[in-house]
Amino acid sequence: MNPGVEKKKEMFYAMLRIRRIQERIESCYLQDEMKTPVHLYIGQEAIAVGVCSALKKDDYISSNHRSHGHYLAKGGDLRALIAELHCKKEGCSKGYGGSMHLVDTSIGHLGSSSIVGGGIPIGTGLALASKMNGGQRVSAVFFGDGAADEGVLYESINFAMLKTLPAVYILENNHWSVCSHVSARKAGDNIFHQALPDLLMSRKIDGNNILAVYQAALEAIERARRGSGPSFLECETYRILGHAGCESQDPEGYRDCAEVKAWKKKCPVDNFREQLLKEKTMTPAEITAMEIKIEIEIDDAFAFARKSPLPAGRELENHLFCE
Amino acid sequence: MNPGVEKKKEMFYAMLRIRRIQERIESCYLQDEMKTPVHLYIGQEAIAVGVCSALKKDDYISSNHRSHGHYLAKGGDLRALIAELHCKKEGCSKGYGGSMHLVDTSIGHLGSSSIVGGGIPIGTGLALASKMNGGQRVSAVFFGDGAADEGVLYESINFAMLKTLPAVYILENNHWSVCSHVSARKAGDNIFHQALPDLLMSRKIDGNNILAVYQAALEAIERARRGSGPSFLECETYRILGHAGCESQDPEGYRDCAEVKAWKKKCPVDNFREQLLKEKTMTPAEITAMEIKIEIEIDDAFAFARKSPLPAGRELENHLFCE
Amino acid sequence: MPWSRIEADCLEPNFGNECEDTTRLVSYQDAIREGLRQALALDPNVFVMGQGVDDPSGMFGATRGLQEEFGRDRVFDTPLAETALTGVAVGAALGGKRPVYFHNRPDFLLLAMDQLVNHASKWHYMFGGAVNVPLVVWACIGRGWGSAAQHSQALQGLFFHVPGLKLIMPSTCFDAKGLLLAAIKDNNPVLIIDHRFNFKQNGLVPEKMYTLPIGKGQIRRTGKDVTVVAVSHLVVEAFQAAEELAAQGVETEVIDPRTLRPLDEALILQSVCKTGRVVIADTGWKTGGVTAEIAAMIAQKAFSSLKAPIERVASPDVPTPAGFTLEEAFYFGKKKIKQAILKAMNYNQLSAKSKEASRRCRAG
Amino acid sequence: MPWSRIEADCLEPNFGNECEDTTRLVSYQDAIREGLRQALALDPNVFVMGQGVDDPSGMFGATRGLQEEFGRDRVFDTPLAETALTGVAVGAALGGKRPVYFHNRPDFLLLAMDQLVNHASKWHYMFGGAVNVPLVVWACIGRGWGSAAQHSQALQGLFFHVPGLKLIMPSTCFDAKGLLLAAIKDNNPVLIIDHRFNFKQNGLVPEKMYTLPIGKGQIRRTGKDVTVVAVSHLVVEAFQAAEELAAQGVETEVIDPRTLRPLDEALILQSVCKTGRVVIADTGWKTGGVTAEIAAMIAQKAFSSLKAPIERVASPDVPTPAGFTLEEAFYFGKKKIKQAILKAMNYNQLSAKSKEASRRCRAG
Ligand SMILES: Cc1ncc(C[n+]2csc(CCOP(=O)(O)OP(=O)(O)O)c2C)c(N)n1
Ligand SMILES: Cc1ncc(C[n+]2csc(CCOP(=O)(O)OP(=O)(O)O)c2C)c(N)n1
Ligand SMILES: [Mg+2]
Ligand SMILES: [Mg+2]
Repeated sequence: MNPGVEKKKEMFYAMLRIRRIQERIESCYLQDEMKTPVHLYIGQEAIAVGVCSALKKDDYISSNHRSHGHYLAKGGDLRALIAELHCKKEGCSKGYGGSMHLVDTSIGHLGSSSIVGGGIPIGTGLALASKMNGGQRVSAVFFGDGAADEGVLYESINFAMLKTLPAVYILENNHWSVCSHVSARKAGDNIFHQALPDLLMSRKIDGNNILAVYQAALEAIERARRGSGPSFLECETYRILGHAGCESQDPEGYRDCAEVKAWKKKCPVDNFREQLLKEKTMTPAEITAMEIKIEIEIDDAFAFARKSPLPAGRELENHLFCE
Repeated sequence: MNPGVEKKKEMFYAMLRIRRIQERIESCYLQDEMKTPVHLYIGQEAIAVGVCSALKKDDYISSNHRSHGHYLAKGGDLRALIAELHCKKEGCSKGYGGSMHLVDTSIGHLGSSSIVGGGIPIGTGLALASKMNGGQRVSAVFFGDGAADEGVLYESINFAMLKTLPAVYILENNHWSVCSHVSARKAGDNIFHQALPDLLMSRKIDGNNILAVYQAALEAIERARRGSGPSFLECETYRILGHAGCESQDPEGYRDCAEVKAWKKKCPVDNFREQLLKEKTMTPAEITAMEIKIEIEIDDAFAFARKSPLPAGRELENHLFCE
Repeated sequence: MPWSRIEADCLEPNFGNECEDTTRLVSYQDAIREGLRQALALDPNVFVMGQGVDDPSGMFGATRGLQEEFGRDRVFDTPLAETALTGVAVGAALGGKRPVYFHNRPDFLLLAMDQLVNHASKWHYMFGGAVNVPLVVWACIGRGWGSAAQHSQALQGLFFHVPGLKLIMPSTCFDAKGLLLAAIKDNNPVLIIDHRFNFKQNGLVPEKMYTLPIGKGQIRRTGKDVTVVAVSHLVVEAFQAAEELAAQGVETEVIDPRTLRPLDEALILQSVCKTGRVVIADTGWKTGGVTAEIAAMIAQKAFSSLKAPIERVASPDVPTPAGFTLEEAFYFGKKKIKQAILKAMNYNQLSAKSKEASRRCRAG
Repeated sequence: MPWSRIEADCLEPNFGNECEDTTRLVSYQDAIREGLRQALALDPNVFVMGQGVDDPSGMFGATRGLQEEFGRDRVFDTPLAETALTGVAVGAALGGKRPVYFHNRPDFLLLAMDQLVNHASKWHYMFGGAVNVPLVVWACIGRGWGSAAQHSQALQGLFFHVPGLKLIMPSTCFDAKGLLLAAIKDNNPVLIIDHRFNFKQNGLVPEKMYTLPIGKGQIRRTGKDVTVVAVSHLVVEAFQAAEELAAQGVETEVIDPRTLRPLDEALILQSVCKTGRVVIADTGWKTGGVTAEIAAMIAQKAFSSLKAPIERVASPDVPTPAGFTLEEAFYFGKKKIKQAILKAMNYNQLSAKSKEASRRCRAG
């Protein structure tokens, strides 16, 4: 199914926007105004955008330390994100969370965990809550290949299959967990691909191909809403930058430069741009307009963040409990 | 491969012996001299005996709360077991462990855990130690269908495959975890059967058929010793008695009497006896002789246990640390 | 085999301080079950999950019959996957539900620590208050019949240390129901650690739905000579010790904190100010446990009121042994509490001061 | 981004009490690495495992180069499966090996609690001494740069409560090496909780292999007026506070317990007997944490020596916030320790006693 011109443009715009935001964060990061460990999403944009473009606003997402892409793709507020990176009061988590702990309840994002795998059962629980309420809200659970090492994934998927929950598990296999290659951690293919298809729909997708991700996500989401249970989408991709911080902060020597180079060529944003231009879905002028619009929005968000007040030390004990 | 007459007799003897020991424990249990929660192995004897008959003395086993069968099949000292059930000083764990915590280092049994799934990674670690020492000792890891719910199984098997460890995972699927049927906990078939065969040899076996278990175990153990990595043996069986204690203590109403009845007919000891008689591997007189020998041994063990002194209260703080 | 079944065969002591408006005697298990039933009936978002909540034995009877009444969607068994299922409960709570997760024994909570400590108890704070986790986790301490090291741990000392987690340890049928309902009503994660010995009791429990404040203790017996702060089923032991010592002319005040976090410090301090002598009794290990915090708190905030060192009665710092002779040495109750009370009573500040000072400073 | 890298750019204070036989200045990371190298070289059963032990960053540098030297079988990366891998380490230890498992942050140990608390620390006891688990687990507390609630917990208060587990928290380069080697040599499970701030230091470390006794503290500074017991990197803060206060005529004794379990009670009590005033400083949460136990222990065993309430300086009872302004309010060091010392010094027992007694008993 072809998503149609408008949807394609939207998706391209969303990817481009996430990319530019990540780049801006990266370019400012060494100024030390964002005093929080950032895990940039550059190179993986097609996954968050592909999946979230197939979700509705009140569907749930669960996210991890590499959190910006999911938050933005789902529609999270940009100003609140940038303010959070500056640990400001108007940040989405009021400065208590930082880059790894984003939240935006208005779009079904109930908070990201920086414990690898920690969000997986929580996303499963959101699917359970949804099912108890009729099952119309889908829970999309994003996690990395590192998280797939954790037994909680197995436990969660078993539970989702057992209760036929409306959950979509999205493994972003970017091949690395910090400086550990997936082959140092995982034996063979992901075993969930071998589950019975009626219990778990499973797909292995080119995670740098937005249309492939979107297509698979549509299928999985439709299945979930129909009440047929969970899906598992493994999206092959690559972490172009280092684990945390900006490119220059990546330690040397743990991976092959050629590998990085090769993957840079598979850039999901560039490739989709080329495709859209080639098939004449968009003109270069349209893209330029997008770039300008995005830049203005980013400038605004950074300005907003810089102006936003800092939380005061005496607020330290706020928010421990909810009344 | 036919195991040969002597081996068959040995295996029958081992099963019969475990059965008679379990029965004796059951018959005495309400006298309240064994003040420890016993989880009887009745109906599952073919698994422990089938596997342990294929192991060498210095191979490792890991066990769980349903521990008597593994301990005895591997060659654990009977007197020390019965004394432990009486919480006596000459018990295998000196009365500190009770029924769920058996140990006999002379036969590669380094202690059983009563945390469901707790022994699985420990058995994996024993396989790692073995591999580091040349890989000639195999680690056989026994656990139930309840333990297969735990993510630690997934993590452990992944690690064993990754490091091609000499481990054999033996899932004793007796269909129940306390009063929960496996279908209330598990969606579909055990996913490890779908692993790549060169990473994980996987078999589903009739766990009440001693020869089938023995055969599969031989294969798995041979594979482990050859350095080809782990195996996963799912043995279908049934917990004839209640979860803990004796038959009369099983709560009513959680399972179908007909189910229990049908499985009682598949008794691994009875069926093997019949087979051996039919194929004339053994005579009824030989079996009678076995029964007598076993009874004498059991009497002796109970007498030993009753005579054994109790640990004194002032020894409470012993054994916290090893010098 | 007394291991898995308990009979509610004794009456709670008459503490004389609660539940004046009823004469209805209810067993501990029924008090909890009634609370659950009322919560399930009142709020469609409440649900009950856990290994064996639909068993015939029904979690010491506390969940018996609930599945039949409320259906399999609202009362359900779970896989043995404590890590994930705790996270599932957290997620369901975030999704607007009010899960009550029966975990059976605290020992198994060690598998759920990441979700309880890293997630549930931090979620509200970590997002600046944007979200909250109305979750109740329940576990019941095992004891006796060789339950041994992995099936009888009183782990409140661990959870007590965790900010963002409320911790309740009831001791009466009345409290068991009222605090359970308060926990379900609370918008934060609440851990209830119960004790199987509590399930022996019958007590007065009103039929109506009621909640008790989380963070308020209760004086179980008034006395002017010495204060005993006792936790969970030790309240009864302390009460009996106090009654027996009254014959010897020692008037013991028995305080039941009921909730450990938040702790009713004011109630404890007020009593200590009056008595100047303190015994703290908890079922957990001594070192780094609940008695340590309460003792340290009193020693700081009521420093000048103290007439004797604070006595801590707690489990020895070893795993629980299986053997009954060893168990006997491990567990304690009335007798040891009495000894501690007498020790506190017999301490003579001035004479001890000079003696100790001379001894220590010679050594030093 | 100061988050993931630390420079060893300052010298330890001259405590004047260790390592007289060398002038070799070594960074904290190199002290640990040297210990590991020597252990790996000495005993073929020792091996090192953990997420990223073969990274270029090599666990703050502590494991850098070890894989190259000792091979992939003895120094290896692991999957992110903390539960299983801790059990694997336990099993390997039972199989005769001496694993050193680098866990990175204590936060992730919450996933390993079942294996650490239910298994490793009980195994020797539970089998009446038949088996033992010579395991070292290492984790390093994160701090600063918005590490936030799930990446900076000082969780020693949890592990401190567990019988059967030894707990070490070093503060100097000399101790880091000597205690690591002692832990590897020990036949029991030992947890080393380090702190990233320690990695800023350079200190005197002999090249030879040596072990330090587990259970022996160290006086870092002698003084007669007040005792400060400080844990891990707070030893340096306490020392500096003491030096500054010396100018004001307050002579502070600084005690570094070095190992929390077993705790060198004698050393602490001896000091308290001399000074009568105490401050305890720990990086963990206050309630139910390490300061509680040490305070309760002192309040009981040195009751008659105490001239003032024990001051506890610890982290506020909230999760760590991300924002730096909030972090500033959360974390503490020299300044707060100084304040606590002065508070303890300025307490006047007699006047306080009458004042408080009258106030309290009016309220009571
Ligand atoms: C349970 C746990 N273990 C270890 C870490 C440290 N850690 C933080 S991010 C990360 C990498 C995770 O890799 P992956 O899941 O593939 O995500 P990616 O960074 O590649 O997006 C690690 C190991 C953690 N946060 N939580
Ligand atoms: C982690 C954990 N969860 C729950 C329990 C309680 N429990 C003890 S034995 C048991 C049944 C386990 O079933 P299974 O693994 O199939 O073994 P079986 O009893 O059938 O032999 C349960 C749930 C436990 N001991 N540990
Ligand atoms: Mg990755
Ligand atoms: Mg079973």
